Amino acid sequence: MSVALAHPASTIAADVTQAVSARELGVRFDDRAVLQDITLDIAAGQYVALVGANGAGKSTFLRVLATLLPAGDGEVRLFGQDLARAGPRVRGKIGLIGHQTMLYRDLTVRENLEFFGRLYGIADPSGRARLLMDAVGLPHRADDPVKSLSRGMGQRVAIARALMHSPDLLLADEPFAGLDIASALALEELLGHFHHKGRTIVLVNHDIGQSLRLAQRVLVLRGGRLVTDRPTSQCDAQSIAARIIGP
Amino acid sequence: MNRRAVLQLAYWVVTAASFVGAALLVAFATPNERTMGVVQKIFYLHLPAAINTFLACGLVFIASAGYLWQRKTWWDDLAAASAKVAVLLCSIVLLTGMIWGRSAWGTWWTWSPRLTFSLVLWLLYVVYLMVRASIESEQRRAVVSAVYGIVAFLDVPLVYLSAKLLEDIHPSSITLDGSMQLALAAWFLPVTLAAGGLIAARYALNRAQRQRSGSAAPEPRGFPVRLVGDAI
Amino acid sequence: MTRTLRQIALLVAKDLRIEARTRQTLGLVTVLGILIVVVLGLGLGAQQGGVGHRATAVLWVAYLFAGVLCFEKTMSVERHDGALAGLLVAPVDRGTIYAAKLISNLVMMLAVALVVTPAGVVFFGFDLSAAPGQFALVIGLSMLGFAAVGTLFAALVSSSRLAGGLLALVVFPLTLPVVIASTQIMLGIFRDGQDLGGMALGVLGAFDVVFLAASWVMFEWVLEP
Amino acid sequence: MTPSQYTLMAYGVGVVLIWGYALVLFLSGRASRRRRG
Repeated sequence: MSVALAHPASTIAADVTQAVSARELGVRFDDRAVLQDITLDIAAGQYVALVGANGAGKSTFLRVLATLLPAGDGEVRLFGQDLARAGPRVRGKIGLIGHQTMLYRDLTVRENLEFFGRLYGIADPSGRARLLMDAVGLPHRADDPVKSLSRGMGQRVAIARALMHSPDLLLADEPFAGLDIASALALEELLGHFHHKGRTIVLVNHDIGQSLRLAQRVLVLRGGRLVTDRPTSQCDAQSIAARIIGP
Repeated sequence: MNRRAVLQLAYWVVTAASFVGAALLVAFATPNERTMGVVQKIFYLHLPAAINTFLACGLVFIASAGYLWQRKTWWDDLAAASAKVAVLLCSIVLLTGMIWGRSAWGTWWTWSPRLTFSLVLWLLYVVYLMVRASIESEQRRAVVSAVYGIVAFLDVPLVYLSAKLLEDIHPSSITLDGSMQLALAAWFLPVTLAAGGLIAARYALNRAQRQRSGSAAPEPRGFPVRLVGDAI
Repeated sequence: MTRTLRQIALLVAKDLRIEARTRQTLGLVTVLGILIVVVLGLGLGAQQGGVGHRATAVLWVAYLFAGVLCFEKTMSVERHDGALAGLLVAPVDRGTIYAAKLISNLVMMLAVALVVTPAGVVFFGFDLSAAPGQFALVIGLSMLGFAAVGTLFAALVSSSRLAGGLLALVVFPLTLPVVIASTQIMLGIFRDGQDLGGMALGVLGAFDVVFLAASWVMFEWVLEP
Repeated sequence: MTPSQYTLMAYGVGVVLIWGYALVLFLSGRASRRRRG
């Protein structure tokens, strides 16, 4: 499977500034603190896994990074740009995948990819769409409506969509949920390729073993606080699980 | 009886006293209007109720804008309280208007601009309450109600203008002499005090119920993006 | 500025292509419109004739219900599989999304009107030829105001169990000034043969301006993913 | 009904609605305090 995830013309080495830097980031829902003073830095090119129990604030944190949710207090910078001020401008550098494919089910795979390509204003959307359909292994389904695809294929098209504008940061919120083994492996491989191109990945995941295997660094959130931030080489599933449940 | 309860009691006693005073004043010390006769005396309740309805609708607007701006739940509770009292007062305006029309022109309903305006205003805020009742998730209900509260208030002048397009078959602008204006002022006080007191009481109840249920919006579990209004 | 226009065109094209692809909504809504005209026609005794001007109110009821269902559909398209989040992460500002949705809704309402209006003319013997230009102007202005409010609330009120019900419950009272003003104008033109009333047109124009501005601003705040 | 009866009816409606609602709020206030108290 020839893989050409990077936009041919873009530079491989993303600029050296931090991909993500948060300072005392906090988010409240109706006077209840969902995220509390999160301070961390993710260098460009790192593969980071974010784990934690349900309601620990994983998805909220990811949605703040995706500029879908304004940060309550504190500050968040992507590639040096403060989200509070430069939110829309920095969106061009973000790719997002989640549980759902975020595609238009009545449109075909090609129409979806080309629509998002044009929306991001990239050069030659149809060419890049063809390229990515090959990359995710679905050239034969190009003109079928997305609703006719299986869940696994849908996730692959979602990855293709997220990469149309060759983002520098890929945010993935439990993309493996509900996937069959074959599709999960294909997805792992795609994420790996993306990372090899020097891009940054923040993966929110339930499966601790898988997270430790895939990522270089693991963050544990509990009750909205960052309780662990360690390279995956220095920890094992049991210790991380203990951190998740907490004292 | 702690200090707050005493203050509350005093407030309501004063309100009741001013009610009685105003009623006596209108019943015995205010002359009947020459052309309309005794039924015109409904005006002394009708107008203050209308003005307070408008103030309550304005409060819903302010609280709604406040919620959208700060996303603090007490704004939402204030908006809900004001809306309930606005509907109550508007019901008084509507009913007294209809009773007046029944006595003066023999029919319970005419599509005159004033009555139509009160009816549409009443509908606007009754629907506000129904929207609140039909949304379970607290945070979603607050956002939808806030937007509705703002749009409804912006609608009020437009409703007034469009109602004026209806032909007014009973133009009746009456001039009030000295003692009539006194009666009007006399009734303005109790109605306003009652409106304020009811809003405060309803607000306190809303706060209490929110604390007891304590169900702050749960953190949205996981992406996918569950869209606006998922829990309606 | 041209980037925004390009994005609006892109979003509207996407909405209309999805609608063309599924087709059932427009068909359903149009048949509903005709059904309303027929039922009210029979109810109001249109067969005795001489009630041509009443068709305006009947057409209004058909447009409103058709409109609400269109708003519901164009927004539910975004809700499937979280498509709106894909949109919100893209460098597109929310005002552009609102404008595109508004135009898509107007186009769909117009499509319905093009079918339902002739039905009204035929069933009611409504003499539209008396002032077709003024009819189109008033209906156009009214639909714009109605769609402005409808598009805003369609984004807020998701298609859950109450479906169109809650949206209709919310939009109808708020747009009453439009209905009152436009029906009064229509009666003036088609029953009394007067010319277009300035005051009434003013109310329609004011409504459109106020609610396009208010919806545009609030859409920005409330369209959380 | 005579005009003065209508006038009394109008004032009756006003007083009943305002003071009725005040009573309702007072009672439910007390009930919730007792539940919480």
